[in-house]
Amino acid sequence: MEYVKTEKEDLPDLRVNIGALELANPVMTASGTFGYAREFANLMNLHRLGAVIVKGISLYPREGNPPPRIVETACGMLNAIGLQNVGVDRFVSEKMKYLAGLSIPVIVNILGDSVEEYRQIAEKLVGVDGVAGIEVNISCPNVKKGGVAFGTDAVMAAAVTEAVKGVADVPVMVKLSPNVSDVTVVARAVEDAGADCISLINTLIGMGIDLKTKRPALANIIGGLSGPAIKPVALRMVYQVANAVSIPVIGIGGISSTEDALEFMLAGATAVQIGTANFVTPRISEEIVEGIHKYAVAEKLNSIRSLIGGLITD
Amino acid sequence: MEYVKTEKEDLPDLRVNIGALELANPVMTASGTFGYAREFANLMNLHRLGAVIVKGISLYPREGNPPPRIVETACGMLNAIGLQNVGVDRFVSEKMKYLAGLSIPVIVNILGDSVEEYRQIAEKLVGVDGVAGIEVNISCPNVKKGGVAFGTDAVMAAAVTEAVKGVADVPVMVKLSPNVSDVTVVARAVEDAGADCISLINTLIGMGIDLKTKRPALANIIGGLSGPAIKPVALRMVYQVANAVSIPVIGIGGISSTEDALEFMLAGATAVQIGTANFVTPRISEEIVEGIHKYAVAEKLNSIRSLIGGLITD
Amino acid sequence: MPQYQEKAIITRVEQFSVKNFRLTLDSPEIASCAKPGQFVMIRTGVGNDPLLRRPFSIHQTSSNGAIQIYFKAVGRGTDILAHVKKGEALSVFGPLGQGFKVREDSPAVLVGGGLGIAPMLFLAKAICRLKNVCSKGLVILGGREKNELAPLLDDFHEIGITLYTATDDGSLGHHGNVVDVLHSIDLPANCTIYSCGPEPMLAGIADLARQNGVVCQVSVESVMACGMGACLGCSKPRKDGSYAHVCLNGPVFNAEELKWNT
Amino acid sequence: MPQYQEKAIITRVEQFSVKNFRLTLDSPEIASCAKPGQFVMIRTGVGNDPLLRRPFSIHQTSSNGAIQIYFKAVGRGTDILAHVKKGEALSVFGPLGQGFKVREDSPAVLVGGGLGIAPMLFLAKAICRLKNVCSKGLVILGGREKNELAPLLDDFHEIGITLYTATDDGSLGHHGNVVDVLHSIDLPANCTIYSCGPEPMLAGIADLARQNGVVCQVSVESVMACGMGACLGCSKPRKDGSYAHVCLNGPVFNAEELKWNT
Ligand SMILES: Cc1cc2nc3c(=O)[nH]c(=O)nc-3n(C[C@H](O)[C@H](O)[C@H](O)COP(=O)(O)OP(=O)(O)OC[C@H]3O[C@@H](n4cnc5c(N)ncnc54)[C@H](O)[C@@H]3O)c2cc1C
Ligand SMILES: Cc1cc2nc3c(=O)[nH]c(=O)nc-3n(C[C@H](O)[C@H](O)[C@H](O)COP(=O)(O)OP(=O)(O)OC[C@H]3O[C@@H](n4cnc5c(N)ncnc54)[C@H](O)[C@@H]3O)c2cc1C
Ligand SMILES: Cc1cc2nc3c(=O)[nH]c(=O)nc-3n(C[C@H](O)[C@H](O)[C@H](O)COP(=O)(O)O)c2cc1C
Ligand SMILES: Cc1cc2nc3c(=O)[nH]c(=O)nc-3n(C[C@H](O)[C@H](O)[C@H](O)COP(=O)(O)O)c2cc1C
Ligand code: FES
Ligand code: FES
Repeated sequence: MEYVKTEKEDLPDLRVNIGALELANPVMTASGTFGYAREFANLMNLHRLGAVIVKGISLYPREGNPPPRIVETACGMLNAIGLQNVGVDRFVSEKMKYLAGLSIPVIVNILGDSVEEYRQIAEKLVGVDGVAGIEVNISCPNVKKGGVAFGTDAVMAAAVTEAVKGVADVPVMVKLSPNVSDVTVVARAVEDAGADCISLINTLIGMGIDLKTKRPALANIIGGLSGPAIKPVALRMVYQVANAVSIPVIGIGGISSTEDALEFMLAGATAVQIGTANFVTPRISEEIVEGIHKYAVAEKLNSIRSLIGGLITD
Repeated sequence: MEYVKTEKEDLPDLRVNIGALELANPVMTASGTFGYAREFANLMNLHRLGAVIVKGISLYPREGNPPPRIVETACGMLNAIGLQNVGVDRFVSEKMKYLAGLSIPVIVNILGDSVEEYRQIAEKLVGVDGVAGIEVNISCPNVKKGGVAFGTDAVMAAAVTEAVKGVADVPVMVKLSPNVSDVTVVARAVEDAGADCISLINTLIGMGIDLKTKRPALANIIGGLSGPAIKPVALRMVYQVANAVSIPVIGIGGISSTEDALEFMLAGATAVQIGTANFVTPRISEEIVEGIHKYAVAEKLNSIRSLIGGLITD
Repeated sequence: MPQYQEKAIITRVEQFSVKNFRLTLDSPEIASCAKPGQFVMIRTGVGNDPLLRRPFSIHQTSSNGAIQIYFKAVGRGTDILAHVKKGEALSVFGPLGQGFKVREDSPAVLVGGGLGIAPMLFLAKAICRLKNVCSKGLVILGGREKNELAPLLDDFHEIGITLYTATDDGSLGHHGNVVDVLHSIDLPANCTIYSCGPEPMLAGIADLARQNGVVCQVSVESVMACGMGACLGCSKPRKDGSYAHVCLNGPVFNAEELKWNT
Repeated sequence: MPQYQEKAIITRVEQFSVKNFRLTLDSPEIASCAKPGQFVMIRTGVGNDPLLRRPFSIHQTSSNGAIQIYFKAVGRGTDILAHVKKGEALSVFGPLGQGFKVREDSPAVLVGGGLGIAPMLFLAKAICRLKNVCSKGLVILGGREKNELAPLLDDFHEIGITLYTATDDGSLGHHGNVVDVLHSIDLPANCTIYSCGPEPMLAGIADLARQNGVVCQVSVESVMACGMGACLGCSKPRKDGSYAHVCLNGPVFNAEELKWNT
């Protein structure tokens, strides 16, 4: 598969590399917040994105949680979608055709209930046209079995990484949970287990209550907190992990503007993912690509890569 | 020392008990956000508060961190005050006189660099007129030595609790860090070590970056995130801990309104602490006392205690 | 299905009661392709709080590029909208969702309760371009009290469709709710009911439709984050146990498809 | 020291340039006890974002219970303030901090640069109630260009104190900054300099004062969360290595007390 790439001669050069994968620019869309990309096709030029990461896929189809699944919070939202998805087989047969037609890398976010399930899903993605990478979600807080345990346990996280790496024919990105005492421990464990890059953060575990009904605001009681509210936590963790590992780090968490994206790059992120902001401003991901381009021009950067980890801390 | 208490006959009864300490109502002010109370004396009637918790006190005076110490974030703020305080000796000689004159319980928040330091501070508070309780801060993220390690390590947390309990002549509240994989593990450890009650959450560790200068927004690089942004995380942890221990739990985190306070009580909190909201609306703590009173009247509650843990989750 | 993210200038603000408002927005792209029953997502604030857009039915469109929403201030977002002024701009995203499927040759019975009136004007206008559907058709509007309905009646009268009203306090039309009115009248033969309003009302209408063997389309609500199928947050249980998504498969559904809590 | 949390109605909005505004607020309690150099903390938004109040010097008070602030739109909070309208209410908290300590029998030299002009009007008025201090005194105001100063000059002229102006672009008064002006004039004997403005300017003035052996009071800025000594966030290094708190020990300090980065 060939992507439309920025030529070396095009300045500023916005290309970044995550493992063996080269992106035309550092802006991706976060899993679960961009559907299967097609939903956004008549709102923006999808081809301008660095990459698209699709909604989490499991081995078997899942109906997801009963409503209410989302609730707004101060500068953020809680979700407990419960990984509603069509399962890997139907994903490959129904959704990949359109995605493969896009001239940008498509990364498939996967989630299993066991190490073996992760391996099986990854296996089913081998050789599938259009799959440019796999993002291993070991951090989804909404699924009772599995999800959390893998993300908060360095040994399990490493085991999942190894299993997926063992079969995958594309770069493997492992997505970390922020609900841990020391995120660098898990980061180092997945790096040692062979991850090509690390993305973080997934949502913080939170809860909402409806005072009027005296009931939880989400049917699932707890859910994942995302949006601008969590940006400071995400920025801190990206900074810590970028200083702890030598594989590329992808920053996620509350990014809603070009400035936010650039801050994550200064903290050490090679690229970023836009999540909740896609709901607020459907065109935001493309706008951030444009914004980064403008910034690079204004700052006379030859390559946006010169920003990565450029935070001055003396 | 005698406090002005609500009489049993006064309905609705807003009294709550945290350990041996009875509060006239469930509203306290959080450490570090209410100075030494005197700062608020000409803004509100301090005597209407359930209790006052003063700024963290260490064994020796601390100058705190260089500026900038605070930065605003989406619906929240980061602080890295660095525990600036006069030290326990001067606290007792200079600040306690005024505080002892208040007709409400004064709880002293303490922080040490070692188990032994915590013990020494607690010892210096023994018999001091006006000290109604001690809150052990094992969770301050802004002090390089100590702080974090105690709060994220159940064994150390228990050791600190035991040391303080060993000398204190007043109820001991242990304040937990949210920056852990499983807050119930630490909660159970401090309960087993003899804590009279548990308060949570302290701030989430976060970071801000100034894109213009390419420098961290805080001189200390990382700081503590507080305010409405963190409320969903706080509510979840209070719910988890209240279901894991049998000592009273005090809810803290982003509480800015009567509704917020009541939600924490439904989640299982016996009382609450108001933090960052004191900066935004200096009179807020008294307003929340009034709001809870009104709610109890409107809902015809005989006692506000009937709300504690009343969340319906069937 | 085109969708637009427009900065729409507010050209008119009408306040009908303490809490009920109608806004006219200059939104030519959305106006040009919107269909009755579709909705828009509107940003209510400037900062990040409230964060999410709020969904509103398209109340009516005009050929000069305007759209209207008719709303009630019930919380933080709508309170902010209740304070906007003529000349200010709002970020509007739409048109979204599946609107009503107008069945030709079937007399239309439109039932709007409370804010469920909002999409009915747009629908009534579209329907009355089809003679059969309109001449035997009728509209029933219900509200708590007179003020909620009265300011809208002229717009419906203009269309020339038979109009019934009902208010909870009896201050206008039938003293009671729209379901009572539906029960009290003879439904046109082979009619189709198009309805929007609170869930208990829709459940009642769905029930009545089933008993009368007529088709019933309902426009339902749900909390929404994206309004366009990206978040999967707006799930609604179907009769068959699976979940529909209100923003994508709805907001208008065949009443038979959904599970009703009755 | 009384402090009040008031809902203040905006009675006048003046726009002096694209970014510079002056608001008049009906705030009788604060007006009744404010002193020159003190400040207020104002909530700029309705939701939780922006969360914190913003500090503004009291520009002047009036006997009918009004206070004024003079500000520049530089970010999120001040941008919102730049859009408020007459008749709306703002939550104002103050008066806060230690103001200028007017030294009787010492001619006053007031120096305001940029938004540092804001507190100088209030101070000039207070000072000119003392004959000696005023008659030999003078005011120097500096800005980027004419529009930043011109609209304020009448207010200063009224007071009857000698006035110098300087602009970076030379469009009004001296072509250069206020420190140049200070250097170019003969300071009145035994005078006291009262100044407010950007740090480099204050550092320059502090330096000049030291060289001339005159007392210099400076009003400095800092990020603030509470404005009243509760958060300890507004620390400023003192010469002796300890930290002062701008909201409590300042914003006005004796220049000698602070550490200057020069
Ligand atoms: C497809 C669709 C079309 C709609 N059309 C209209 C319309 O034309 N006119 C109109 O006035 N309203 C309409 N609504 C409802 C409207 O979106 C909500 O009233 C609004 O989102 C409330 O926002 P808020 O910030 O004021 O309330 P919040 O502060 O968010 O909540 C206040 C109260 O309103 C309830 N609420 C919040 N969101 C919704 C929702 N989506 N549906 C129902 N209740 C909710 C909450 O449970 C809470 O009790 C529609 C909703 C949907 C899903
Ligand atoms: C005691 C005191 C008195 C003041 N008096 C006035 C006055 O009379 N008129 C006036 O226009 N301004 C005054 N200021 C500055 C004013 O408070 C800031 O301009 C305002 O807080 C910026 O808010 P914002 O939300 O618009 O900017 P933000 O979006 O918060 O920040 C935008 C930019 O402004 C800078 N900034 C933010 N806060 C401050 C601050 N407190 N001081 C300096 N720079 C800041 C930021 O670093 C950033 O570069 C005063 C500040 C203090 C501490
Ligand atoms: C509605 C919703 C659904 C999500 N689904 C997934 C998912 O399927 N897999 C995954 O790894 N992360 C999922 N996430 C997490 C996001 O990809 C992202 O990590 C998180 O929201 C933080 O980024 P943000 O603050 O920019 O939204 C989801 C987030 C939201 C809000
Ligand atoms: C400026 C500031 C200083 C604080 N200092 C302390 C402290 O000294 N000791 C402590 O235990 N917690 C301290 N905290 C944490 C608060 O007590 C509280 O746990 C936290 O802010 C969350 O509550 P909130 O969101 O209501 O502010 C401080 C918080 C802030 C914002
Ligand atoms: S609201 Fe997001 S999928 Fe329907
Ligand atoms: S701003 Fe809080 S102490 Fe000064």
